[in-house]
Amino acid sequence: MMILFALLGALVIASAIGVVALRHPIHSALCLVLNLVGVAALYAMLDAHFLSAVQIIVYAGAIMVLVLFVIMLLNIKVEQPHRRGIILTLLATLAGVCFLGILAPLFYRGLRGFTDHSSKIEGTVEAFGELLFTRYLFPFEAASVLIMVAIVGAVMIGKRHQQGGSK
Amino acid sequence: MHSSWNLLSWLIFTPLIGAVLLYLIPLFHPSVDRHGSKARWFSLAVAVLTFAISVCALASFEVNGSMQLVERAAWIPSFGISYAVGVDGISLALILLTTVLMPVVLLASYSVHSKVRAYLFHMLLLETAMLGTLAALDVFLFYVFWELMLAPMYFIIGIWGGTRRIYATLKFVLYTVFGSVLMLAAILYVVWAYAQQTGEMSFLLSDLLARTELSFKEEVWLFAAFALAFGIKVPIFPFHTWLPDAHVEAPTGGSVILAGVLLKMGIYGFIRFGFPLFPRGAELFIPVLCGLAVIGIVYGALVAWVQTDIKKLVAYSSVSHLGYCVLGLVALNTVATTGSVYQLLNHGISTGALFLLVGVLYDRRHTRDVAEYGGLAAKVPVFAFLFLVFTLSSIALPLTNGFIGEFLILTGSYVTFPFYTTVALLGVILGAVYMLTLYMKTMFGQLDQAKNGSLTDVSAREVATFLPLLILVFWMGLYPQPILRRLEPAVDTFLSDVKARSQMLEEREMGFMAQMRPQLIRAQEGAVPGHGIVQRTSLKESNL
Amino acid sequence: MERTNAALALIPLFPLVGSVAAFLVGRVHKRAAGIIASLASILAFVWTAKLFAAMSAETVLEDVVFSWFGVASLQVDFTLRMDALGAVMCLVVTGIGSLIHIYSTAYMAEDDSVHRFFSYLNLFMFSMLLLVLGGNLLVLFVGWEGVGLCSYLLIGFWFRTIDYAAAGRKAFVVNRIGDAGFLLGIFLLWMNFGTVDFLELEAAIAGNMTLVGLCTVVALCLFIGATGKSAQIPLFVWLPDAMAGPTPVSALIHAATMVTAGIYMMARMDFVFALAPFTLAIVTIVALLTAFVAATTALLQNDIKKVLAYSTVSQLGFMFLAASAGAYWVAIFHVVTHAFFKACLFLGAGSVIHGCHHEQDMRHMGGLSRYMPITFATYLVATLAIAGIFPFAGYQSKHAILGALEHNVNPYIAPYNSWIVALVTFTAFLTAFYMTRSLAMTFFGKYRGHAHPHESPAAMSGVLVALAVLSLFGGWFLETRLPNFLEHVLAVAPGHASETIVESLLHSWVGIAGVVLGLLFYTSLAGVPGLVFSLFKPIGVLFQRKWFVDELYQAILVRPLEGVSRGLWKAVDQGFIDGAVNGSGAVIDTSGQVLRLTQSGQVRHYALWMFVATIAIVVFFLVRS
Amino acid sequence: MIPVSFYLTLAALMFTIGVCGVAIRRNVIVVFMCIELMLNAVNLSMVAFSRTVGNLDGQIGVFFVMVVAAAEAAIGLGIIIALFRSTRSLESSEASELRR
Repeated sequence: MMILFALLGALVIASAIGVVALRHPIHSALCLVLNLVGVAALYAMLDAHFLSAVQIIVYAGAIMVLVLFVIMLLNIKVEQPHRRGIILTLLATLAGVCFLGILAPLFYRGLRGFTDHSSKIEGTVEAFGELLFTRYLFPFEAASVLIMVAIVGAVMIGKRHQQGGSK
Repeated sequence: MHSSWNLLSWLIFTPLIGAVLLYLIPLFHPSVDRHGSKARWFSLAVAVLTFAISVCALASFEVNGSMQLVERAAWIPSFGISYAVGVDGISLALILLTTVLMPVVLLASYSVHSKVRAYLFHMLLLETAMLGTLAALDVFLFYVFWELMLAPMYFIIGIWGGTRRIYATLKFVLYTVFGSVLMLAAILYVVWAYAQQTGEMSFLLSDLLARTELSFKEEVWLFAAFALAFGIKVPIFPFHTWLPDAHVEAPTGGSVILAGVLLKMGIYGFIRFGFPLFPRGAELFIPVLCGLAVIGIVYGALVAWVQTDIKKLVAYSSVSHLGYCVLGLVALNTVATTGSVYQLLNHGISTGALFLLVGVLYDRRHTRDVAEYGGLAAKVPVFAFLFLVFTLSSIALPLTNGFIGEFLILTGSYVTFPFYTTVALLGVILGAVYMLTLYMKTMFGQLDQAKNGSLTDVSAREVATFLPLLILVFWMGLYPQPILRRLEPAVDTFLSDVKARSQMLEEREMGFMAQMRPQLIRAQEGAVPGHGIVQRTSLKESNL
Repeated sequence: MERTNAALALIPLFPLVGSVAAFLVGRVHKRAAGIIASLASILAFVWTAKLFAAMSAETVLEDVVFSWFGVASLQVDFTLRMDALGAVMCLVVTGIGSLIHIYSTAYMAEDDSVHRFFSYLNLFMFSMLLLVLGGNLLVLFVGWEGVGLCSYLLIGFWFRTIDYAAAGRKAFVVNRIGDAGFLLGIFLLWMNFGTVDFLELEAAIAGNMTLVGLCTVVALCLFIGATGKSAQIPLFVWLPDAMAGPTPVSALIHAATMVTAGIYMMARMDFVFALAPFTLAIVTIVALLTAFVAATTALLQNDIKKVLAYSTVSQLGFMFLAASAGAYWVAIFHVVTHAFFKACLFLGAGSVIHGCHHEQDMRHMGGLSRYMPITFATYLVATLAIAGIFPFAGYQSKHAILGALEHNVNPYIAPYNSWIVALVTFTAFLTAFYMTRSLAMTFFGKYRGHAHPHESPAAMSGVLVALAVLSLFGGWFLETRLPNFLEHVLAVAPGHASETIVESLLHSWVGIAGVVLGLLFYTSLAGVPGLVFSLFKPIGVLFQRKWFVDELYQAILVRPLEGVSRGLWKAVDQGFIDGAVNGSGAVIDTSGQVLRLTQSGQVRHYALWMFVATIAIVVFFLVRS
Repeated sequence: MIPVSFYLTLAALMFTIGVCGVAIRRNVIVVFMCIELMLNAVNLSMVAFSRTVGNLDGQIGVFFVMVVAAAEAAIGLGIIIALFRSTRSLESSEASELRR
């Protein structure tokens, strides 16, 4: 188990760094796909089977395809390094390290008291569905409205621009 | 008339309804109403209707010093905020001034050519705000209307103003907001104190007056905050510099409303809120206010004398005239304070009319430079006559309205402040200097500017705008009694309220201290020597 | 005293209605304006005369027109009241006023805006009548300011010349300075007695010796008002400039009626002045100085109207001298006789100006007695009257003034009575001299102008004759009747013994000397004046340039004040206050500009800042816990 | 059994990398992808917590985050395309209209 986790963790971190570090957006995107798949596997390890599947289908499948499609559509070039970018990189890295440094004692102190109920829950479709359509019915419906609005919005953005472009 | 008719609410909100209708009725859309003439007639009708309602209010008003036509409804009950309106003689007089000036201003709006509908909308909105401010009996409601006055004026100056309108409008708004934010803080403090002492919240003025106990020190600070807000609005001497800029840049109608009504709100605020809420704080500031008022009178007059821009001159003359009002107010006796309120009406009429006259000239020649005019009396005699009448009203010639106000103020305040009043008499002299200099330079002499040769005299519509003001000038100068009769009881109530609350606070504070720490009384008396004496003497004199 | 109700309001009402009617009708029918205005004035005169005929010396007619305004204890009714004093003034105002109206119909016939002229003139009558009929200080003040306004309007009647308009403004402003003092007096009286009604004030004050201190101050304030309206030092500067107005205006307003308002007011408030010997002493000195300075200035003026103007100032000084000596009836007597002969002189001057086609400089006149005999004759009579020669009207009044001054009992003044009388006598001599000079320069010798002088129309010469008759017999007629009539209102000193004609002629030696000397200097010994002038050049220039008073005021008052105003505006208003306002704005703006540098407009920078801030917040809470 | 803090540490690392990416990268699409990284990090921690607490609420939360992420993707990519059409570039530094 631990070995699997270590492998997956390494994959996730490495691909995440890849997303940030690689110059070409296509490469970044591919790294992100790897990362998402890794996370999906971690979900599975945490008994969240349904989420794991959704992660693969929706994220790695649908969203990333969309991203890749856009990248190719726009034919984006490699990002040129920028002089002020180096300072910014250092600054951001520094901030990140600080952040982790602060989180570390928190994890250490705060999470010792947690008891693990790992065996009690199963993230199956059945359990998930029951919760979604009972307790979380309203947020669920609201989410569907949100998605609809998003679709309409996306269409509007595209459409309006076509008009503007034709002028 | 019964108060269940909600007369005051109708009065306040009729202009607002009119303003909204301007946008709702498609007839007034610019595509249909190309020159905005329908919108103009409509809003004029609304203003006249408002005037009619205010006349109804006058008719149902009984001559005594109490609040009448009172309406009250809970607004935000959880904070004790209510919608409470009512009028006494003072606010009724100012309301009538507002409703009289508004049709005049709308008639004069023909000089506005762009975005007519929006202009009229802002004017009507402004009227609602002004009427609301004058009728509000709830401090929160007052504050809301007080700030609401700012927004339409901001747009009126900022959109239809002159070349430096952005600077002027920013200056106007920032100055005013600076003061009123402090006032808001003071209001909240008072309500907080009230809540501490009574265990419930209320913004109702009568509650605050009856039951809020404040220490002397608190009163001083709170009055200072109120005084700053009102003093900027008046404007009292060092806070006046927004006025010339705002007046110069504002369109004619804006100037008239600004001078005619908005400037009155400062004095009104002092009378309705500042003095009654914090009588002892006010007492401490009276010498300061009085000194500043006298400085303002002389200073405004002197500076007005050397102006070359007609509007600026009239604006500085406002500073001088409002100085008289402050002087009369702080004299705190019936004669002077009644005169002060009366002078507010006079100033609204005569200065408003002067701005209208400048507007008439500006419409024709597009300049306000005195040097561009001269010898106009030969070319435009009717205009010259009107200008003369309002000039005389402005310099308080007997049998015009200005005299009654100025005489009452000076007579009354002479009793309280002989020295200051004597200095203020300089303003009487200087007033004649600058106004007659202006009149001479524009109306008399040779008609030497070629462009003035084609000037046309006032049109029938313009005469119609001046006619009500002209009648008022003479009526209020010849037979002021109907107005004074209604003002006096209200002023008496104001004075006795101030006196009573001052005594109440004094006793409570002393009583409280005597209970808690007897030795403190001596320390307190030692710390503020003279304070008690000043109060006792000046209150005695206020019996006049 | 018996108080009777009477329709007094009608008296001022006629000219008020006339004013409006003359303006409206006159716009269409030029000639009608004059007729309407004259009619209104005559009607007022007739109505006054009718009331006057029915009243005795003790009657007080009263008319409370309406209650004007009132707050708390300040209740003011629009009260008109006519007692003996008021009646005399009223008769003078309406009588002389009517004559001048009639004169004006001819004099102003060619003017374009004659309707405006007559409207103003009637408005003046209205105000003046309010002034003399006012039953309390405020109604008087209404008239007081009203006549000031009309004076302003009429001086600037020919407003196309900016100098004339400026003269009007000067008159109004200088009057306002006096009015401020007057107002102060009213405040003091109201504050102490709670009323502004003359009768009530008199009842409260008269003879109350505890009020001396207050009365001294009040009287001083009132006198400041009087110096403005009646052109005394230091406020006399406006009157000579006021000659810019049409000549009938100068005759009516600036000689016969308005300028005597100060005297009238003093007489009306005699109960206050009676308790203020110190103030009266000041009045004496001021009046004496004014009489002398104005007389010396009149010596060397070349404008015929300027001579008369300074002469008026000087004569007003005489009146104040009489009043300050407590001889109010004498002051009023001189007011009346002065109204006769000075109106005659001004109208005569107007006739000359009219005849010489608007020439006012006496150096371009001369020998006019041949061209305009009636004008000459009336001018001669009036000159003899003002010179104080028996039996002309000026003799009796001047003689009475000197008598009053000799017997002045004012403790501050009494020791110097003889000096004062001497100076007044000398001034009277100067008066006779300069008036004879103007007479000689205008009517004697050869004509030096280029126009074709002609006698004036009948309306003008008729009025001149009427006034000349009054100047001839007025003094003699009133000498005993006036004190008898006024004795219930004003303190009247026991009448002096009547004198024989010879004595009277001997007493007019001053005037005779002046006239003779003037005639000699300006007819046969024509070189002498120039010689004298060159001998005493500095003094001569001083006199000629009007003692440099205008220049002085300009230099020490007007210019510095204007400079200060400009300084206040630029330095305090725009510099200091707006500097502070805009400065605080600029501080905020600058700090905004500095802080703006942190706003790159780039999302990733903002994201980084957000991240850093998050860390900071977390650290904050960690450190706190 | 793997302790929950391991997952959390992993999530924190991922999140930090995402933040740094947002700050460092100028390409809007990459920035967008970094945001997805951050979302995933949070999701991961929520799933881990869900197991610790012993009920499914955390997972439901993750589900909704995914829904929102999908919506965000649709809109975000639409905006990116619109941006590209107006500026012909995907540099985030080009889109600094707010500053003016």
